[in-house]
Amino acid sequence: MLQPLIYDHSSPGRSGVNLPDCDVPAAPLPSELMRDDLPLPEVGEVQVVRHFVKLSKLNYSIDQGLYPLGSCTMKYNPKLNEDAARLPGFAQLHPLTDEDGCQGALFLMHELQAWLGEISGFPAVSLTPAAGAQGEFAGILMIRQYHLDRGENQRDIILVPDSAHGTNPATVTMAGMTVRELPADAQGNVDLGALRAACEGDLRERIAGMMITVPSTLGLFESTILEVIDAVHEAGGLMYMDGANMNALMGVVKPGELGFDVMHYNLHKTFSTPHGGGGPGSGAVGCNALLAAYLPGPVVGIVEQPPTKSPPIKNERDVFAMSSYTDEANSGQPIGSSLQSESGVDNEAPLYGFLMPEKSIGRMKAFHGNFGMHLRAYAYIRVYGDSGIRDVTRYAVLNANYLRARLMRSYRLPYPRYCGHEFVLEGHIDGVDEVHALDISKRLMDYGFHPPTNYFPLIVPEALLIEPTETEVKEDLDAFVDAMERIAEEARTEPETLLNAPHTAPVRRLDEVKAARELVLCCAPAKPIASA
Amino acid sequence: MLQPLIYDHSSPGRSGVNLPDCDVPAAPLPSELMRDDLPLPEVGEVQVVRHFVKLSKLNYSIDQGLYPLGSCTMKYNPKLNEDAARLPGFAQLHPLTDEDGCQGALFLMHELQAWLGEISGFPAVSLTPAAGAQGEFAGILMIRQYHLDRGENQRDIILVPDSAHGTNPATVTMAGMTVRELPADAQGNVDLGALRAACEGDLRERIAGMMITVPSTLGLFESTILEVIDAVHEAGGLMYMDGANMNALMGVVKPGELGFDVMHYNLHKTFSTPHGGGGPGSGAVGCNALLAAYLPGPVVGIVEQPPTKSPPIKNERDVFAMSSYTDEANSGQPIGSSLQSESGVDNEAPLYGFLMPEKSIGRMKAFHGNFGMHLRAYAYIRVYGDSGIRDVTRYAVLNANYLRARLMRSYRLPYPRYCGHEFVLEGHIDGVDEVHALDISKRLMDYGFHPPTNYFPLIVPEALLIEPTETEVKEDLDAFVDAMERIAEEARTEPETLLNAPHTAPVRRLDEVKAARELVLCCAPAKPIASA
Amino acid sequence: MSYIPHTPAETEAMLREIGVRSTDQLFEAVPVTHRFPGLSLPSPLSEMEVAAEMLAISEANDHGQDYALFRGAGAYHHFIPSVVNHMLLRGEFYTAYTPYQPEISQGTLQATYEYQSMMCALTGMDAANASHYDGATSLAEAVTVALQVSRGRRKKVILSHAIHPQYREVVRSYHQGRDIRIIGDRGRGEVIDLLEMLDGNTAMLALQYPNFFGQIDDLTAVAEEVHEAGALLVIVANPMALSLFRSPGELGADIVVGEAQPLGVPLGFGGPYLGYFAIRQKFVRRIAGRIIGETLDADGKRAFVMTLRPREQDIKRERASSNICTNQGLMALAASIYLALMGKNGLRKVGELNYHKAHYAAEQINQLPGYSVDMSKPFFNEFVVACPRPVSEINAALLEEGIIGGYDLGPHYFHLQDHMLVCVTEMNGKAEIDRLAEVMGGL
Amino acid sequence: MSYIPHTPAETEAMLREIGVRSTDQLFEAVPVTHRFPGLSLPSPLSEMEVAAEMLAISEANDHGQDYALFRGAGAYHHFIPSVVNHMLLRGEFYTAYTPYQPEISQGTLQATYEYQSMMCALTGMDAANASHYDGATSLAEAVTVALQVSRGRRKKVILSHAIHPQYREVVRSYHQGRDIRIIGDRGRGEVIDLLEMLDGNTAMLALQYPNFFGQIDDLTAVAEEVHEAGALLVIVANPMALSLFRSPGELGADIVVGEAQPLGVPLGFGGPYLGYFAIRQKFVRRIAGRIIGETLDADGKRAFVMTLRPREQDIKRERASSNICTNQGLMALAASIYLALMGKNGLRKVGELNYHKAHYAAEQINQLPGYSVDMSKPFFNEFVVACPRPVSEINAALLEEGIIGGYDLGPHYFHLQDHMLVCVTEMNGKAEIDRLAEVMGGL
Ligand SMILES: Cc1ncc(COP(=O)(O)O)c(C=O)c1O
Ligand SMILES: Cc1ncc(COP(=O)(O)O)c(C=O)c1O
Repeated sequence: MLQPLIYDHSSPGRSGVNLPDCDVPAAPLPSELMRDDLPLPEVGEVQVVRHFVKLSKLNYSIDQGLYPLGSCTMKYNPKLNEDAARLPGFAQLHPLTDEDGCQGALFLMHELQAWLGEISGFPAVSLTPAAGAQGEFAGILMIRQYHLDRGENQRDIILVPDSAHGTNPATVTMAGMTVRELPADAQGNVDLGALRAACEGDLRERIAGMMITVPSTLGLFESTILEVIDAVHEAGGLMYMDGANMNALMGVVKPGELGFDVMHYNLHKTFSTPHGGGGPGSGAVGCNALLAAYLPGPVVGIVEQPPTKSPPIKNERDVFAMSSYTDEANSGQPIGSSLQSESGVDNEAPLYGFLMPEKSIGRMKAFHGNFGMHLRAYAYIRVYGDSGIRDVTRYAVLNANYLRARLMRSYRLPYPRYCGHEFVLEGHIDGVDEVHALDISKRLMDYGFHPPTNYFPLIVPEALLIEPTETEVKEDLDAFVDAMERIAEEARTEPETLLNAPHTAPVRRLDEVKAARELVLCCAPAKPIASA
Repeated sequence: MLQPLIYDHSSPGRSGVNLPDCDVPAAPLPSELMRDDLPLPEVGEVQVVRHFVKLSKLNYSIDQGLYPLGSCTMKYNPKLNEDAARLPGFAQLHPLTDEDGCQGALFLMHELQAWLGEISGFPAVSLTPAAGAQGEFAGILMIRQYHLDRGENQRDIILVPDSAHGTNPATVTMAGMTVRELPADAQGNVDLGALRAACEGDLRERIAGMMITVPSTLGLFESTILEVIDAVHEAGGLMYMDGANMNALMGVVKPGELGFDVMHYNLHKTFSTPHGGGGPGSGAVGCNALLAAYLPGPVVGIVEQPPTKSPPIKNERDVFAMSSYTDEANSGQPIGSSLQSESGVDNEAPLYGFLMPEKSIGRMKAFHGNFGMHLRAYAYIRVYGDSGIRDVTRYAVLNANYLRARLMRSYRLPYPRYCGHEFVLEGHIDGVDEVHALDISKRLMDYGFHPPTNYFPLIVPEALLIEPTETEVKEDLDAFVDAMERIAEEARTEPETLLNAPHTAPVRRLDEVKAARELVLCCAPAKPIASA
Repeated sequence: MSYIPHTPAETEAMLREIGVRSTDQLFEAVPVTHRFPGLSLPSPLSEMEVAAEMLAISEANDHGQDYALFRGAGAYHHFIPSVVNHMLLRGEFYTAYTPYQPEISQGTLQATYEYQSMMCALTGMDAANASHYDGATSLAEAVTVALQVSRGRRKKVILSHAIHPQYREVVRSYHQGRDIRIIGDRGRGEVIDLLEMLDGNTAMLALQYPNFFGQIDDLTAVAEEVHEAGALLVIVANPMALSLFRSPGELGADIVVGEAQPLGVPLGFGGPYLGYFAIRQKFVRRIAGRIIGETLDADGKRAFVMTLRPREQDIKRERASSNICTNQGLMALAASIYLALMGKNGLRKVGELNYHKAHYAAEQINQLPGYSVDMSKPFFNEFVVACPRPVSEINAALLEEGIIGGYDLGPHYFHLQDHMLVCVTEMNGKAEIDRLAEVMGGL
Repeated sequence: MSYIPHTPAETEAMLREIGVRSTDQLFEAVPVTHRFPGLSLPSPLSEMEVAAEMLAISEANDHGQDYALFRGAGAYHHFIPSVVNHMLLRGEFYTAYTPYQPEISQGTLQATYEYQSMMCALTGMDAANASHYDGATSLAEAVTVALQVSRGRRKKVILSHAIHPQYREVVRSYHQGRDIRIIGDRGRGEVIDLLEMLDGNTAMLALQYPNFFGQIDDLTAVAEEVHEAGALLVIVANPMALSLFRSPGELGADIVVGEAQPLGVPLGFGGPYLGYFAIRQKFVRRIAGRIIGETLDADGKRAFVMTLRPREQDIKRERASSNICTNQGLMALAASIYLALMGKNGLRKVGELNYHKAHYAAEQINQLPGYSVDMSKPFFNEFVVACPRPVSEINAALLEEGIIGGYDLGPHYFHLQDHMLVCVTEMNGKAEIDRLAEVMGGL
């Protein structure tokens, strides 16, 4: 059944909420400035509830099943975190509250900075970027500014593997720099020869750095990663790591220790904050001492040590020494009720404050990042703790390899190696050329599964990028394998079933050309009278 | 697809929750008292979430559409009330908190008592009964005790119309009394002749009272209600009103003013508390001065007047004068923040406490009723207030009469009168004897509606009892009429479609005989080893 | 108009269809003398005002988020995993009615069936119903079953004084209209004394497990003696304690009832709670209230349905043994989710935390001068403390320190003046317990 | 293991299937020198401990449930109807990914399409995208569009100083790698001064509406002048103010951006918020970020899909104008629900409450000796107060009384030392406002 638009439920005079009467004298409204029409719908509360409940039922979601969308890390979103985010002390906290009045929030951000730093081997972290792409942007701007400050204005090239996510090259352009693509070799690694050629050739002086995803978007650990890093450093460039795939690294290797200079995290992937049907995300950036002063701001630091503590640790307000994060006495200690005392803050706690790194590339957004995601990531790390964080990676990689081992029997596996947290298959059945990865994906819907990522990375034909995550149980993985095997069989025996799939989803395949040609982006009743 | 049982997701060693380590020394466990097996399932958190999310999708609910279940008042359940119920000050309040520590809750109950009393014209209200049936039980026990106290031990008969809900006669039996059924007349009223015969005949001295639903379970206001009440009073009996249909009375007539002696309310019908898939409910009881002292306890009263108020109102601890509720200065005033001061309670507020009515029939359950429902009902009444409560009834009755007026064209309406908040149709299509009310009901599911109540009241053949409630919008009522008309048409043209309906529900019709014969009430893995 | 969606134009159109000029006309059957009375209620408030008022009222209570709670006595402060509430908040569950139409209620039906199954697992019984109002009414309904099993020939019901005082009150309220005798609980009778009272007129004997004082009585031989007398053994059990201790089924109980609030239902000032009721196979058709059974649909697919309906009031009317209709469905769902999450291992762990913490607390308090803890029997998460001064004074002092102390037994038990029933659960950290002892000791 | 469901037996079976003995083997490609480092993090905690810790941390903040808030400056404390959160809590919405697979994402797609429609309604524009990170980045993206519209030929961007200071900072951060000039906001230039700066090199001029000081500038003739110079007019608008005031579309804006947090998104310490972006039809193909369009499915049924995909980074890669990928989807849903509930009448009513209350507060404060309110222009729900002493002192005194006072303008505007930006919304009752004035006056 067609779900009506919210405007279809509108009837003049209805409203979905009662508002209080005005308890102060009315002030005259400036009539010349007032608008005449406000073409919003008029709908009752009950109808609004039903409208959105019914819409919700048209969605697939993690809460109902496996969501093996490669590169997206669709892991379970803990309900605990949702509750925490709705506590009035977080939800009703104004971003411009004076420092004294938001010590809880600042403490939390300070801890999270330290923990993310510890997980990645970076001494400095800024939580401000709103998503992965913004983290990338910040990181590349930092690299740019670093070279500028050293007078190396000519360094404008960022090397990017051809398997990279689209945000990588787009980021480079946004930063006013130039992309140079690098091919992959037969094992899915960056082609070392091509890299060296770039780093040692004419462009050597123009190399600003390289962006690389680890494990790569093929789900593979670059086995030559140290060589890659050396080559770029050698040329005077800096290394940016796209941390979208951090779910394959935690407790396994620290990018900072490998030699990376800067990276971003996707809290909405690795650290379980919900994807929300398209966001919000959170793209914290971590970096080494070379770049710490360039981080986007503000970051949280200790601006005053507790009077009782001796010897006093250096005041972060004076010297922006982010590396002091990881060795602070307070870091990583359960805070229990120590923050909660009559005055709101314990006398023994340090005073936290926002700081702007010395040579900061500036603010990436208003206020200080998607705090609602920070607190969820905090709760998530708190649950796993030192002994558990590595398990996340271990089981994510186990699940992926299990699927890989089982599915390589029915689908072509272009890179037959152990994979990280995800792997890519070719969505192609030999001898059935009309069936594409897209058809397999659509058919999976009929079996009750969300499809894998399609057609990414671009370098694998008919790519199906599969990432189960660690929160999936073996039974469900087995059921997914069964479905994939049956679909491979169907492709041979009844390809039309795939070509016309899905058959049981709320809608059939869509006419995307029509959408782009006709561009109906706003429903008619919402149009202001003039333009309608 | 078959939804597995929670035990089907079980795997040895899994658990859906992490628990803290023990922070005290372990005490030795008395091994001879310990159990060996605990056959509960072992399931991970993610799976539990998915299991219940998927189960939820098999349900129809108010949040997705019209639920015209007669006698059940399936109105919208405000989300506001759900939030209020989850406030820590309510959800984490121990029922045996000392009086001083629960003044907020007591205040709320005290107000609600007063408001329910005001709506029904009764000076005294007890909130303790857990549901309508328990309210009935309390009311009948009160009547019984009243007669006993007057030495009229022989009064053991309760008159009950044959249209009554099953709980009414069952209640009488539970109270150790005897049911005498009364027929309805052609207009759906109690047959006055039969009533008078009962009250004036041999049994006169045995008449303890009468239970009657107003409007009746046919949705009709007894036009002779005053005569009915007189006749019973005349015989020395008391009048009990089943208040399940209060949604047709609020602001229209007060049962207490009509002459009823005692009634129950269904907070889960009239006052919007959610039905929860079968409960919880709340069945407050209201009564007049004659019976106030017999109310089930505890009730909330003022046990100490504020020192600043003069002249001091009589202390409710001393004299159980419930009638003081409605004329208290504090009653019905917005409390704003007056209760919220440093000490938790304003100095000017009276002290509330639990009281046991003097001759109380006793406790109906542990503690003091389904407080979670009280607070929702409080919030509900607060939203409508003095000027709005009558609108609830007006629009409930408008909606019912609108459906009645439209549907009487395609279905037989046995009582062609204005109805109250609901009305009964015969679910029978002339000339198509094989189609029954049940078939029409099942077919409605295919049209996306919950069916009306079937086969109740018993006195109408093939009864379809339809109650839309006031929260339904005209478009949806019209869509329901369309569906009913199409079904009437289908009954004539393609009766099998109805006989085999539903076709689109999660399951087809069930084998109820098999269920009752084989009695599988517990799944095998849950059976203790001995009995398995 | 709050939750009423009608616009004036729609109302107009509907009135026209009905053929009346105003809704007033629809009420003509109501005696005109009493029609449309005034209502003295407060004025309507907007949503934001009501929300603020509810918050203010709620904060005028001393609750478990602000206070350390050491009070149980029938209502227990346990941890509830966040998943429980998230699932309960799905409108599909809480805005549905009783599953009379099984085809579109399989969610509620299956969840309730699973609840029944898990309550069987906990109690060691064969069948459980879909719920009663609470533990007290569940016991009262058990009395009815016992009386019926004897076909009304046995008229004596023996209750232990160590059953929750309010439960015993409710049993008396429920059966005041019946010609039976309820005995056993006026004195201080031990289990052995109660067994003495058994005779051919005894329909049942009821014990609480752990008893109201938190203790685990030795019930090994009880069932045999009760059955020998031809009576039923009813056990009122705290289901949380059943995570550790032998199941009533193993002990030979015929009916097990109790309050399942500890299984995922918040304190909520006493309700809604969850009365559970479990029984032996041979008595299953006597069970009151709703029961869900497994069956097949027309396609042969497994499905669930309310069964044994002919026992219920809507069909049997005055011959029904109980009038129960609406029960505590959503709370049964809560328990179902809670038990699914905790599972075999989790529940046992919670039980152990309760046990160890309560024993630690008992020891700390027992060492305080003037106080003594009754350690005469094993106990679970509650114990009785004899205090050197009135419980109310001690509790007042504790409250000052942010602690809600134990329950005063004096008003219920003449011999227990200045005795406090202290409850310790997994929610009480060691620091809290130490503070409790410190404040008590410092008085 | 927290959210990992594997049992040892399953892990074993899976390892066998893969053909390895332990998961360690799967990491052989990682340089052995750096493999498996130690992690110095706190120990794991159970759910109940984490919940308690989160509560403790949250309560170490001065928040709007405990304090009266008179602070805005880009983040507004508005009433959010309870329905909004109940819908957001549906896992179908918040645990879904970006709707790349439209057949099983129609819920998100349609809700976002409705959001776009309602933002068009509010702004008077033809198209809106599915969101940007926040108001500031939305403005930064508008600059990119304006530069592109001029095909890179115009290199000047004029910003009013009365645009939120942080928004201007973000525009500068975003465009630091580009060869453009951002001017206009260093001084105290009025709109008229900014118009003076227009020339053939100007890509755009941006104004805030109401401006950062809460005032409504007269923009009647602005669009014409901007367009005459061949530049675009970008308006940063508070969507709540658009409930009352002429839409930017009516005023001739080419792009309207801003922060839609006031529409149903909680304060949340600054994020996640909701950058909205609306534009004229003729520029629609230049819009960055996701956009939902209407189309038909294979059965001819209306359905929704992400459209204009070829603009996006995943297809256009280095030639994309923005790298945005994940946006603020769930917040757009919140705004969609909020606007659906408020509707035409409700939103206007909220706007009026804000207006009247702010004006009442302004009058009360203006009467206080030593204080004066800038009433030189009409204002919405914020106004500037010149204070007789440092704002920090006043705020400290207010905090003692449970009030979070206005925002200190001094650090951002040299000429506004001892000036406070006060915000009043429907959340501030008269008593609160009176108390604010009283405390301020009593200093
Ligand atoms: C490898 C990779 N890099 C970057 C991103 C961009 O992250 P975001 O969507 O948070 O901006 C993604 C997101 O899908 C990704 O998969
Ligand atoms: C007329 C009538 N009376 C009594 C009841 C019993 O109420 P409850 O289910 O709350 O016990 C009902 C419930 O459906 C009813 O419709």
